[in-house]
Amino acid sequence: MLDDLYRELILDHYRSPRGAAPLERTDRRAEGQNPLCGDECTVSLRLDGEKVLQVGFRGRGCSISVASGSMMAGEIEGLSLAEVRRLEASVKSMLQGKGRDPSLDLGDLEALEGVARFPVRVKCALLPWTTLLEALSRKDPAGERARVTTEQAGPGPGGAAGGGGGGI
Amino acid sequence: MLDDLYRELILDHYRSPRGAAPLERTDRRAEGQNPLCGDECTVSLRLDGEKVLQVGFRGRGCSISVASGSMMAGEIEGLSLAEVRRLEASVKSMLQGKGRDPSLDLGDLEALEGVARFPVRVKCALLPWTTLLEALSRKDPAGERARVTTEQAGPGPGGAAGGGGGGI
Amino acid sequence: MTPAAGPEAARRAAPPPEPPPLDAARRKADFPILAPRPGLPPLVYLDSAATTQKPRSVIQRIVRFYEEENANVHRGLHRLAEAATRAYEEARAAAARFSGAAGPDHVVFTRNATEAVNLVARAWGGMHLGPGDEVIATEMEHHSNLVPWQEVCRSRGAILRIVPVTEDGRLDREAFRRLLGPRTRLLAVSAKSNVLGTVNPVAEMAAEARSAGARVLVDAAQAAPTAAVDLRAWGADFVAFSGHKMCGPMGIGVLALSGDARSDLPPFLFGGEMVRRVTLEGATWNDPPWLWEAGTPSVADAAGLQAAIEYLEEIGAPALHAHEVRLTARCMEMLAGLGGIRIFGPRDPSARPGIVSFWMEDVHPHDLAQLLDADGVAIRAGHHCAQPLMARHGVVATARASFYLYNTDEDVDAFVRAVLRSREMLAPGPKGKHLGI
Amino acid sequence: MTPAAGPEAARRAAPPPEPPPLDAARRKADFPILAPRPGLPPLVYLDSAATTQKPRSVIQRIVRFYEEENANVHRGLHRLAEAATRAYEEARAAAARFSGAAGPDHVVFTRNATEAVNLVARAWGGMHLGPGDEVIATEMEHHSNLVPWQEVCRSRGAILRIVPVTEDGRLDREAFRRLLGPRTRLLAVSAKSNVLGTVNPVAEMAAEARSAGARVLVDAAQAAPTAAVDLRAWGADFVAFSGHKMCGPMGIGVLALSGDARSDLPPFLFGGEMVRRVTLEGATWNDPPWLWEAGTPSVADAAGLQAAIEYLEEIGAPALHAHEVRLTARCMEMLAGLGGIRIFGPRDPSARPGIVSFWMEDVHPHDLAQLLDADGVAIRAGHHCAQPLMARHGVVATARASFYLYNTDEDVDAFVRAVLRSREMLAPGPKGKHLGI
Ligand SMILES: Cc1ncc(COP(=O)(O)O)c(C=O)c1O
Ligand SMILES: Cc1ncc(COP(=O)(O)O)c(C=O)c1O
Ligand code: FES
Ligand code: FES
Repeated sequence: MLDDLYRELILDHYRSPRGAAPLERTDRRAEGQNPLCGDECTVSLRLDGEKVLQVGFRGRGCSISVASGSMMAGEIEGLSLAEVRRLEASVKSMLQGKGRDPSLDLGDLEALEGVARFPVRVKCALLPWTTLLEALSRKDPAGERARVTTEQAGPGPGGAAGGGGGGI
Repeated sequence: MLDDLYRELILDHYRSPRGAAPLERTDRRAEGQNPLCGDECTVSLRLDGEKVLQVGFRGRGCSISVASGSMMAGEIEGLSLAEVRRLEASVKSMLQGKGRDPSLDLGDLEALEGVARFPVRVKCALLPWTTLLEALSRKDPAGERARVTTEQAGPGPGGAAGGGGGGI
Repeated sequence: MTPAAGPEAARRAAPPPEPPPLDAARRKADFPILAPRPGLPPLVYLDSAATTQKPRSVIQRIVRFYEEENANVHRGLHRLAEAATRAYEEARAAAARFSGAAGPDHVVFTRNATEAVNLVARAWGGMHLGPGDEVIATEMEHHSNLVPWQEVCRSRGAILRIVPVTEDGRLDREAFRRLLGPRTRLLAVSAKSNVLGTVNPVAEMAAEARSAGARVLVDAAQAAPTAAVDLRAWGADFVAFSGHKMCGPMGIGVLALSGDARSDLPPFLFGGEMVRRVTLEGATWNDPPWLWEAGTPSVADAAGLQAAIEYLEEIGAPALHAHEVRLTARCMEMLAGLGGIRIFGPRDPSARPGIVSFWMEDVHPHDLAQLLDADGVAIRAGHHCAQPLMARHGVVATARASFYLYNTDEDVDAFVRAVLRSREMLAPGPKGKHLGI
Repeated sequence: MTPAAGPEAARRAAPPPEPPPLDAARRKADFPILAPRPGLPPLVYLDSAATTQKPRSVIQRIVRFYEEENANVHRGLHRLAEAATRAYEEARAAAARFSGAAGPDHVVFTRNATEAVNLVARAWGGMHLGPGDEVIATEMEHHSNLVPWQEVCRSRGAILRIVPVTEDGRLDREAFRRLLGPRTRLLAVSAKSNVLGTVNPVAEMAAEARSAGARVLVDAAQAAPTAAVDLRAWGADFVAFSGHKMCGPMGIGVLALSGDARSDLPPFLFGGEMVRRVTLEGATWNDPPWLWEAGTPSVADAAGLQAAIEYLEEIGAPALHAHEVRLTARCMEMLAGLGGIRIFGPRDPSARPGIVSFWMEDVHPHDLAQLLDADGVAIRAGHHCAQPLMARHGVVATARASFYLYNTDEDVDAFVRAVLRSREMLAPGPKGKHLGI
């Protein structure tokens, strides 16, 4: 069971995250926070019109959130913004255990499939993606910062992970 | 066990209470209430200086309170006020399970001894006596009414009968 | 003859088919405390309106929680914390289903019905009641659905108006309509009286209150025991009840919320679990419904409540209702046969199932309860936390027998026999006729 | 050499004799949930600071209540009502003895410590705090002893002042003294931190606060588990704790009161049981302590709490303390040996018994908790409802192992082994030295 979560590929991304090098120039940028644990990440993008040229990801969080961001950085480089959005929707659906678009190749991201079985950790894996969406939605000039939380994106309350807190 | 409470003498006083006839003239009078059940009684006295000439008792309450009042009416007629006070102290002590003055003859009141084993009912038996004390403490002209409750006189909180309410 | 009045209409208007009768003797065996005890008379427990007994499945659910799942809930990353969280949130889902709420996130766990009402009075009332606003309650409310409104009205400068009770123990609907007005903010009404047994027309009253722009709180403490709670069907905003009156444990209650109520109810108590971010300067709140649950909840009791809900659902509301009506009819008839007894509330047993409050000449309710106890019959005597209703009927106390799913015809008979014996003891001689029981 | 410095003085200053050591392996057998389970690794439960496990005697006490004594309390005239009332009031007497209150009527039962603090903040604060008045809390408080004060200060126009925490996790006593002033109305301080384990000098602080004219509330949620609660010795006015953290059930907490506090604490929640006379216009209140307990209480849980108190009293505070210090010392030493680990709080184990919060390089606390769980080791990761304290130490979360009377040396060893394995998994390669365990 735990092996579903800590797959070798996830650990590998955690130990040596992609996208960690600072970008020379940033067209979009957002910071995100997982309100349940307080962990944070930053997503920066270099765009060429409608295409993602380069991705910067820095996470201060658990292995799942860092690996998810690292995989994201690896997979979305070179994609069009529309493709990025489709990928995001598919990853989110997979993480929430609702299945995913079979026509899309998720690459390394497939390794995150097992997270769905750990409701408490789903928001960890979503954090970079919510932050990415926020960065994209910004029409602001380069370098403008936005702050989001995974609040809007997590599984609804009432699941086994329901409730807030963060330890007693 | 229950026979300790409902002794034949108690039932007899309940069925035909003494002191029930209205007094021609009243020197002292008080109304009392048991706050736990809302029951009430009235004690009226005719005095001759320091001596109780005649007692009126009317109770709207349970058998124990009515019997206690009826016995009281029977026992205190003819006593001096000091004797009445000694009797009251002894009855109260007996009802609270603290023993009683062995030199005092309680007459019919002895039948109330078993009440001590029913903490919820102790205030019933005390009601007429608290009201009597209140009537005596009044220096007012004849017919003046005083209202008291058994509040000050009952067993302290924390016993098995603790708490208030009166049913749920 | 209108077209609708043919056999077709008759069929449509026919009452629903009788549910299979509840086998109370078999149910009794589910309740360890009701088992025969050597050396004592069998327990005839007729005080279920105060608190019900607990079936084995509820007791065992609590044990299983402490023996297999115990941990603190929320965010725990170990197996027990997950199990405890699951138990707690599954109980919430069961409570939502049971109460007709839109979903688990419309259910708040409280200690009891009293706390649920206080939550609304304090949190909702503190925000939505102002000087001159009006709250409507009724003369038959339990103190727990009256005093909180007195207090919040006093502190907010609002006005509490009271629907009177008729001679036969029903709410005066005409008077209620006259009380409704543009300043009415909330109607607080019980679904069923704990003294009279009267089942109130809460759906109709709620509709009238809502069209006057008011919110509606239903005290369902006495309706929950027969699984007769339905926030949606009632059109209520707040529904409060207690686990311990419906086969569940003490220490757990429910406040179910409508969607509207859920979105404008501020926090109640403050502390762990109900916050999101806390700094030394201030805090932000967690999502509903956790926002209204400060501190470690009573998870074992919530799990026990779920077991109780499942127990009641298995029997079903129609069977529970029919059983209570039957016992009530039997009891009322037999008491009437004794003579010298005044029974409070509606005369039709089906309008007041399960509860018989009465006053007997010559035998004070407290004496009656004590004498009955010696015969193994447990009833309640007192004001039943409804002093205004007592005053309305000119008494300070009544004796109350209440019947539940584990009570049998024999229990009713034993009760009436014991009542008769008590009267013979306290007021001997022929009074009314003896029943051949 | 002063006269007092002879051998005589040395003898007087000697520490009290060591209590007989606590036999944790034997105690473990009292806890059904800790029994070996076929097919699963033995449970190493190190999350007792969140909630403790329950000994058989506590679980059985709850069962016995529901199987033999269940009824609603107060004024019932039947046998079960008497038994339930007795159980409830005996539990109150046990809680009074355990907390050092003057008597049973100085003890209020609440749902948990959080509700107890809210009761004081709402009821006492609502009456005694005004604009410009000051409340002092500390940077290490649990949200439950911080947010209620933020809220009442906000609503009353009072000012909340905070005692800072030093680098080694203690309260800054000098800063506290500077905060005390003529407007100080209340000090709210925990007897022991749930994150650092730090035992605070509450008696000394209470004395200083009282001489400034302030009342003192002690959050004893983490002190109660080792029977280290003493309202009288502390000189406190209010002491709050939870049953579930001290071997007792969830759903029951205690607020112990000084005589002074008891006499000027207004009502909190309103409803049944807490009133004396109710009319449609208003109500009068019951005597303390019932006046603060509205609605049907959690009698079974109160009885369970009494069983927990008796269980802890049998072991005794000195043995509980010594055992926790020993396990804490062992754990701190072994973790230090691993390298790359930052332990928060005082360095002296006897100043912070039972709790070890830490941060390990390369392994996020949430990952650590999840990985440890796979080895059957239950710890907690998160902010522990103490976000200001996290911020003070520059982290958003820590991993926390907490030890209790059923934990053995082997549990500590299993924990450290699992920590090591987690690090090897997430950050392989030689890091610090391996322990030979
Ligand atoms: C120091 C401290 N205070 C207060 C609390 C709150 O306790 P409860 O959640 O039982 O109300 C806790 C437990 O989480 C605690 O550790
Ligand atoms: C109609 C009604 N409302 C409210 C209550 C209060 O319930 P609890 O004491 O469980 O809070 C009761 C029970 O006594 C009741 O019968
Ligand atoms: S625990 Fe914070 S993002 Fe995973
Ligand atoms: S019950 Fe009211 S005086 Fe006895």
